[in-house]
Amino acid sequence: METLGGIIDNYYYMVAVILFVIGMYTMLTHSNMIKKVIAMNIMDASVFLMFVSVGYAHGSQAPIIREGAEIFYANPLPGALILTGIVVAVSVTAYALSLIVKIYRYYDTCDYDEICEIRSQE
Amino acid sequence: MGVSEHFPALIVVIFFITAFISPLLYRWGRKFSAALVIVTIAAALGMTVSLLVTVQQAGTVFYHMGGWPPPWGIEFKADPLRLFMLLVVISVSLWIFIFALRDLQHELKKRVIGWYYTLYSILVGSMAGIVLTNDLFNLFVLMEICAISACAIISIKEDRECLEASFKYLILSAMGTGCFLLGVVMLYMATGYLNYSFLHLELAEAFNYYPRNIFTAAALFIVAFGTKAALFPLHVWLPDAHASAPSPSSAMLSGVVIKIYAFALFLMFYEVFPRTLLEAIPLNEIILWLAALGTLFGSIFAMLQSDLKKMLAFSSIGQIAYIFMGIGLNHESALVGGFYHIMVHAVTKAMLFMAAGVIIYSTGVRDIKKLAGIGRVLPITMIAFTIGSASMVGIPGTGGLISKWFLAISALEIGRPVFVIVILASSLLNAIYYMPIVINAFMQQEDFKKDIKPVPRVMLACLVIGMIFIVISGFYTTPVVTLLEQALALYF
Amino acid sequence: MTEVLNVLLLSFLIVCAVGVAYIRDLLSAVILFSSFGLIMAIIWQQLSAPDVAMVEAALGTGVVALLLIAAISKTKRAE
Amino acid sequence: MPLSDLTRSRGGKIPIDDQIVRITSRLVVPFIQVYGIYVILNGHLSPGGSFSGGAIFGASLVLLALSFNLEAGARQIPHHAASLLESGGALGYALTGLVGVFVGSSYLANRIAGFPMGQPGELFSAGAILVITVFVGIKVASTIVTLFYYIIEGEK
Repeated sequence: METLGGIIDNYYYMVAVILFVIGMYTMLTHSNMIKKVIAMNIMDASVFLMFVSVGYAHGSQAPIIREGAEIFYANPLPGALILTGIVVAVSVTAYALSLIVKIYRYYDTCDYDEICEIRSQE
Repeated sequence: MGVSEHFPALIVVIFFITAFISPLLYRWGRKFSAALVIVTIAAALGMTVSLLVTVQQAGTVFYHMGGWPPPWGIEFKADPLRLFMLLVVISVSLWIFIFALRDLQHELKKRVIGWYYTLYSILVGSMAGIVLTNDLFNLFVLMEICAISACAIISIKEDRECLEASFKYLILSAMGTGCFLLGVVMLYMATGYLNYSFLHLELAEAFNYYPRNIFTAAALFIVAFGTKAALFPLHVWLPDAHASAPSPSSAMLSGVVIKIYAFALFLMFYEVFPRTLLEAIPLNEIILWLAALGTLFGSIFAMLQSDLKKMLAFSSIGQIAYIFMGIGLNHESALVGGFYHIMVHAVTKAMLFMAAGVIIYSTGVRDIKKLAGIGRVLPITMIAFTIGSASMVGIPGTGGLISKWFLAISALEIGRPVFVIVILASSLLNAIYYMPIVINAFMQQEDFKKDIKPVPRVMLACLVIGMIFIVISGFYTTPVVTLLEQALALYF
Repeated sequence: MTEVLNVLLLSFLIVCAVGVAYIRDLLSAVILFSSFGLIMAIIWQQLSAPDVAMVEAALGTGVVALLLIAAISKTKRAE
Repeated sequence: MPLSDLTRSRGGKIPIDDQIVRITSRLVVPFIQVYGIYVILNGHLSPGGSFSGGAIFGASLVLLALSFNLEAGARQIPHHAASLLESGGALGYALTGLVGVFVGSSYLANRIAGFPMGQPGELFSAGAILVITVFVGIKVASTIVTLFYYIIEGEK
C-alpha cells in the first residue's frame, strides 16, 4: 500500500518513466526510420518532463518576479536547462530527417530492415 | 594576468568562432579557409601548453563563465589530467587536419569542403569543452554537439554506406544521450546540484537517503558512455561508421572521439560519484569484465573482416576496451596505463587510418587480400603501417607495450592475474590479424599489379611524424608517466 | 481540480505515445506526435514553466511536425 | 510525392492551392512576425526569448512558403542570405561573449563587464542579454527556414 501511495504521489515521475520506456521501445524495435525519429523525440520529452517536475513543488508559481506579495516560486533552473535540451533535440531531429531524405534517394525505402536486405544482397 | 586568465574558456570558444567564420571565408577568401583552422588549432595548442605550465606551478585553475560562481554558473576546470587529455585531443586533431587537407580533395565534392572545416572545428571545440567542463548539463550539451558533428563528418561524403552508418550512429547516440540526461535528472533530484565538485560532496551524504536514485544514475551513465565509446556489447554502430567515413574522419573518430567518452566516464566515476558507491556495488567489476570481453571479441571480429578500414574499426573496439580496463581496475598504475593508452592509441589508430587512406588514395584498393606486394610500391606507407601494427600488438620499442605493461602490472598487484592472461591473449589475437598484412605487403614475391597515383608529400610527412612519435613513446616514457602519476595522485 | 486535469493530460500523453508506436500511417503518427507536443506544452504551463511551454508550442509542435511532414513528403507515407 | 499529394484525402482531392488558405495566411503572417519579434525582444522580461521567438518568426516564413508556393517563399529569404545570417548570428553571440574578456572580466560576463543596466522591468535592462538574444533569434529564424528548404528541396 505504501508503494502504491508513493506511485500516486509521484505520478509525474511515473508517467515520465513510462514514456521513456515507450519511446525507447519504439525507437529500438520499429524499423521505419521516421518512426524512430518520432520515438526519439518522445523519449527526450519524457526526460524533460521528469526534469521539470523535479523543479516543481505543489502549488508553486511561475518564476517571474512580481511586485509585492511573497510568492512561492518554482525552481527556474530545470526550465532554463530544458529549453536548451529541447533545442538540442530539435536539431538532432532535423539532422536525422535530412539524412533520411538522402537515404531514401539511394535506397528508395525508409525501412531499415529493407535497407539491410538490399545491402546484404549486394 | 591579462588574457592568459581566460585560456580555459578561450580554448573552447575560438573553435566555435572559427567554425562560424569559415563558411563565410570559404565564400570569399577560399585560400585562407584552411589556414584559419590550422591557426586556430595551433593557438589552442599553445594555450593548452601555457595552461599546463600554469597548472603545474599554481595548482588547478577554475574558470567561471560570465563571472557567476558555481553552483549557479558554468564552471570550467583545468587540472593536469584534463590538460593532458586536451593536449592529446588538440595535437592529434591538428595532425589529422594537416593530413586531411590533401585527402579531402579527393574524397569530397568541392563545395562541401568549406563545411567540413566548420564541422571539424565544432567537433574539436566540443571535445575540448567536454574535457574542460565541470558541469553535468554543459557536458550534455557539448556531448550532443560532438555527436552531431561527428555524424556530420561521416555523412558529408554522400554515399549510401556513409549515410546509413551515420544514421545508425545518430540514433544510438541519441539513445545514449537520453540515458545520460535521465541519469543527470536522477542526480539532480537527489542533490540539487549539477556541478561535479558540489555533486561529489553532496552525493556522499545523499547516498544514505536515496541509494536507488544514485544506482540508477550510475547504471544509466555506464549505458550512455558505453554506447558512445563503443564498449563491447554496445559497439554495433562503430564498424560501419568508422569504416565508411572519409579517412581523416575515420582517423578523428577512431582516434579521438570515442576516447573522450571514456574520459567522461572516468570523470563520472572518480569526480562525481563518491567512493562509497563504488565500494557498495561492483560497478568497476561490470566495466572490467565488459572490457575484458571487448578486448577479445573486438579482435576476433576484426579477424573476420576482409575490408581494411573495417578491420581497423573493429580493432578500435578491442583497443578502447583497454582504456575501460584501466578505469575498471580502479588502481593508480592501471589508470596510468589506461591514459597512456589513450595517447598511444590516438596516435596509432589515427596513423593506421591515415595509412589506409593513403593506400585508398593511391591505389583504390580496400580489400586486405589484394594488398600483397604493396610494400614495394608504397614503402613509407607500409612501414608506417608496420610500426602502427607493432604498437597495436605491443611489441617492445613501441608505445603500445608501455600501456599494456602498466595494466598488467597493476592487475598482478591487486591480485587479478586473469586480466594479465586476457591482455596477453588479446595481444596475440591482434598479432594474428595485423601481421599477415605486413608480411604479405613486404614478403610476397608477386608484384603489385594496380596503377598507383603518386602520394602527396604532406600525407607522407604526417605518417612519418606518427611513426617517430610511436617509437619515442616506446622508449622515452618518463615525462608522460610522471605527468600522469602526478595528475592521478589527486584522485587517490 | 487541477490534479484531475493533470492526470488527464498525462494519460493523454501516454495514449499519444502508444498511438505513435502502433499507427502504421506515418502522417497520422506525425499528427499524433504534434498533439503530444501540444499537451506537453499545457503540462509545462501546469508545472509553472511558461518559457518551456512557449518553446515546446513553437518548436516541439510546430517546427518538428513541419520538418517531419516535409520529410514524409519526400519519402513514403506508409510504414 | 509532392507536398500537395499529402494533403489530399484518400478519396477526394483537396489541393493545398486554396484561396482561403492564401488569404488567411496573408492576414495572419504579419501578426505572427510581430509576435515573434516581441517574444525575442522581451525574452528577459517575460516567458519566451530567442529560441521561441526565432522559431515563431521562422515558422511564419515557412507558413508563407507553404500557403503560396515554394519559390515565392524562397524569395523572402534567399539561400545565401540565410546561411549568412546563420553564421553571422552565431558569430555575433560568440563575439559578444568575447567583449567580457577584453574588458577584463570573464567570458560572457554581463554586468561585471560594464554593459549598461537599466531599471528592472524596462526593455533595455539586461545589458548583453538583449544583444545576444537578438543574434540568437536571427540565427534560429534563419536556421528553421534553411532546414525546411533543405529537407523539402533536397539537392540544391
